[in-house]
Amino acid sequence: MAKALPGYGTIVVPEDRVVPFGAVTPAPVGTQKLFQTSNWRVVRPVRDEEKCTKCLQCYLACPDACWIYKADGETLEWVGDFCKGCQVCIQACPEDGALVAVPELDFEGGVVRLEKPF
Amino acid sequence: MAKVHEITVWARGVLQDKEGRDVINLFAKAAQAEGKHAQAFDNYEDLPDRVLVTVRKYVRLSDEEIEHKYVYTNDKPEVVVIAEATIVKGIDVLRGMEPGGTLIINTNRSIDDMLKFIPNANLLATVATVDADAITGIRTIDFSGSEGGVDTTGIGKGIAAPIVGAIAKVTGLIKKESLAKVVSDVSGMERGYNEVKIKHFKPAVAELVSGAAGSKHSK
Amino acid sequence: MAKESMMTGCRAAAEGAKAAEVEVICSYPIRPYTAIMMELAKMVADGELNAEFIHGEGEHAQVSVVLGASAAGARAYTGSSGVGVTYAMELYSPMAGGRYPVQMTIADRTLDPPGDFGSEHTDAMSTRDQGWLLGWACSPQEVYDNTLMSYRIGEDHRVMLPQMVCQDGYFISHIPDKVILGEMSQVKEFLPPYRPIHPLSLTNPVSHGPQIRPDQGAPMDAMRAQTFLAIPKVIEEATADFARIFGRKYDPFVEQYKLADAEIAFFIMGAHSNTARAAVDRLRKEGVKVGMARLRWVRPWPTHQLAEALGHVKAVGVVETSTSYGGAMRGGNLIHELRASLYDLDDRPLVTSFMGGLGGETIWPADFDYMAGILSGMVKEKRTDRYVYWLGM
Amino acid sequence: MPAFDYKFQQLAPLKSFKSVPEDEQYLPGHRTCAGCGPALNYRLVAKAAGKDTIFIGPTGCMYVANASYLCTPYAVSWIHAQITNAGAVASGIEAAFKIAARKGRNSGPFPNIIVMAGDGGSVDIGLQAMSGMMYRGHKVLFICYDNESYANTGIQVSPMTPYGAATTFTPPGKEIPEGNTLFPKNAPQLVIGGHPAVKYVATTTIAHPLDLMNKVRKALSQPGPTFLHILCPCPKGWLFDEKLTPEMAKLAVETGMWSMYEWQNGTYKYTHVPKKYKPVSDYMKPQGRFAHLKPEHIAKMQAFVDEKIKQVQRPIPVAAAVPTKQLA
Repeated sequence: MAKALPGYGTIVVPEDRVVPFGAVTPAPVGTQKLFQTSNWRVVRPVRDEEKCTKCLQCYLACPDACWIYKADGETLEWVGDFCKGCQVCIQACPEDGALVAVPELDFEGGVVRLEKPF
Repeated sequence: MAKVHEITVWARGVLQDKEGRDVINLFAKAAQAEGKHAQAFDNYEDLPDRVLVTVRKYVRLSDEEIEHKYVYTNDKPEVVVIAEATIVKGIDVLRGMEPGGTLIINTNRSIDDMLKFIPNANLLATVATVDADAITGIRTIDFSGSEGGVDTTGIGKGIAAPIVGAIAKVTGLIKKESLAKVVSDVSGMERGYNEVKIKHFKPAVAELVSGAAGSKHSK
Repeated sequence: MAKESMMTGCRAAAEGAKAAEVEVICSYPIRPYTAIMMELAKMVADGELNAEFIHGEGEHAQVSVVLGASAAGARAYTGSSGVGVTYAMELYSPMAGGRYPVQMTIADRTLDPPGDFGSEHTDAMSTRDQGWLLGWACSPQEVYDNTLMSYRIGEDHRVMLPQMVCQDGYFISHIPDKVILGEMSQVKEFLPPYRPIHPLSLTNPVSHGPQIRPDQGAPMDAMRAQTFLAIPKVIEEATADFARIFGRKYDPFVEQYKLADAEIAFFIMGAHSNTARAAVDRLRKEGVKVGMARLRWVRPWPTHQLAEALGHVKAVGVVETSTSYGGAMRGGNLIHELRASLYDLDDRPLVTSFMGGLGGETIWPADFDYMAGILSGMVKEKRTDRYVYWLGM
Repeated sequence: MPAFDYKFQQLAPLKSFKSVPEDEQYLPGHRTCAGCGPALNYRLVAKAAGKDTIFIGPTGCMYVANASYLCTPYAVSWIHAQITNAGAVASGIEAAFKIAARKGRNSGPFPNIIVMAGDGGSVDIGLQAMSGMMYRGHKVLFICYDNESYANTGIQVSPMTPYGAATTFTPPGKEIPEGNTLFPKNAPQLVIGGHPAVKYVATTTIAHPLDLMNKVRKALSQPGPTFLHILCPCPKGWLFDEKLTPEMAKLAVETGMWSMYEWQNGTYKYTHVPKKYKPVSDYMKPQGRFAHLKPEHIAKMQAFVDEKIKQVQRPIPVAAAVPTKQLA
């Protein structure tokens, strides 16, 4: 054979651009931290501990699992990093004034600041 | 190459998708009427938009043919428009902006109040606020203009009108008269033009932002 | 010592699948591949093969069922023919992109319209850019052998890709020929059990196939392309191991028949290569310096191996058994890739093509005489007159 | 031949909100709309099913909005299916776990295998694969989360879109004032009427969380295929205020637009039947998708609902069930 034929070269995917093999990813634990949605929020739900009866209507109405209930100690906690401010929980709350919407801009922090939107 | 002005409009998905799109379309139509090269388009990655997610709408404006017209993001916006004020808290809306840019926010809060939420505000030479919701109170939700479709409900009936009026006043990139020919709510547009509050910063406003709103998780 | 018996390509495929101890099988009837599933159904019914035999509600379902089975860690098997192959088209890319090493046996059949049960390679050839391994056998024996070799190559962790093991409908699928089946000890030595990398599981939960952004698409594609650079070595190893364990030796990529001193050559794949081989022998007796190159793998395409095998020949006639309407040469597909493979040679052969065996027509011994005549004429004239000749037209 | 013990799970009913499993399997951190009905549904289903579960997610909002940019919210194993083939992919997964159990490779519980398909992925383009899966008797729970349109692509009509709804493929206009002129398919009846191997079918909504979770648990405790039809209001597609998502589902039940029932062994059991149905206009009014309708169109809808309500008193008789498929 005369001259060498061209080859295919090598394909080097930059390390920061490598995607998982077969697009299979490990399941997240606890929350999907790569996808924090607090910056969707215009208002946030604020709970009045006094008025709340822990009926758990809010807990089972939230599409984003932002109310965490623990039977041990009967605690109910709001997860601000993921709350999109849909107010479904406020609507579901049967107690007058136990859960109210407050503009997010009235708070200094509490929102995860991202470089790019989702 | 003539300068290309990039304007990025941030809005809330679904609830303001059309209003955000109206802003860019009004601007581009008015600019085209003035004989300029202008394009207006949605960020495709932001679609399908979800209720309250942030969505980006873009305008490009130039005296000549725009070389990068098939690039689908504005990477170096010189004007950033915020259709819903809370967006500034959760996103680096000035990303890619070179020093000396402009920020226009639809809010009834003061400029100084808003700047507290923008840690890199020292990039800005001009900040303006317009209370578009108070001026018209209308937010049209309609899917007819989405996906690049033809809008069948009329452009600029709602908050887009005062917002685009404010942009004209603040940037001077288009004339109010050109907007009046394309916007549905002419008086709303003119009120935005007249009522926008503007603050110029010379030099940069770095001292305003030190330590503000940088923390991620404080409640 | 393993015994020789007469069987069709369909039976040989079923025997190969049985030897591979496939675990989930999904069937749907379409001739001529149907016979494979008839054989496997009986094996399962008789308890000879411990597998889940699922009657899919169509080819689309067949490929979907084996995708799910492979994702959940089973060795999965299916097959089809003709329009059945194209009905499942949606799934070929997800299967390869998800790295599910299922196997699909294709007994080639003409695509409609109108219904024609004859053989033609266009069915499987239409899937060639979806990321599967794609190979053709030329005998029931090679069908059996390719079944085992393809599982071994596809399930190799350097590869992890689905395989299409093709045989010409009727010619191979339905004409019995001598086949030596392997002993289970040989099969076990050659083909290790399927080891999924990250199967769906309760103990180690995973997400298969989340969406990506446009900027994640390019690396995804590049990584799939990267795999194809690694496959040839795996094929060579598997083919050599197969020869060592089973005693049957194949050229890994291209069967080279009497090419060493050939002036003209047929480039062919599948069943009609058997007639070509006989024609080469006969023409050689008449003094024609002719040889044959038979392609065993269409994907990955053996570019350098073909340049090496055919570079010294003066004229090559590509025997096409698939169509590429409106394509560069207005004939089939193989000529495009062969010409591209030879392009960088200093002194490259003249290349034309012959459309033959379409719709299931036989390519007769005399057709090879005709082709050899045209190729010899090209050598004499030192030019290619036409890109394509249609045999019998 | 003795039947093989695949260790199918049995899930006891939940008695109160406080007895609901605390662990989330559908985690926070996804791109679904604020106030998304289908997302709430996903969360409740996953919670009820527990950790020994595998989801099959055909294309639709619950694929694109959940599994975005290589991250997903599933704490359990999940696989994408095409919008066309969820039933078939689920069949293959179930078969793989069966053969693995028979070969002694899997000693744990048999997974709850759940298909979470939209209305399009279940009773439109996904119908064939769903039907095949049910006919063959695979032990899979197939859920149709019904948001009454192809929402992910920007709200296009599906066979579950109600009469009179505006979608981007059924815009109201001069010639076609009502938008969608067609009435929807009856999804559970498609399943019940044609699939004797199916063990259990039920309808519910996201506004009835305990009912929903218990129907999921009951379905997962059956030895064969089961089907749930779950109403999941869509604030974007139906054009209502996103905080009203559960309200819309409640109104659907109160007006008779949606009926709540279970079907098992040929018998229907209706629940949540209002003493007096509210007029359907109560349901339609808050929804922008019906805003263009004229009184005659609403009357047509009321007539349709009136007919539907009659079914509550006399369910359609169906063929007897067949024995559970048991391949030893």
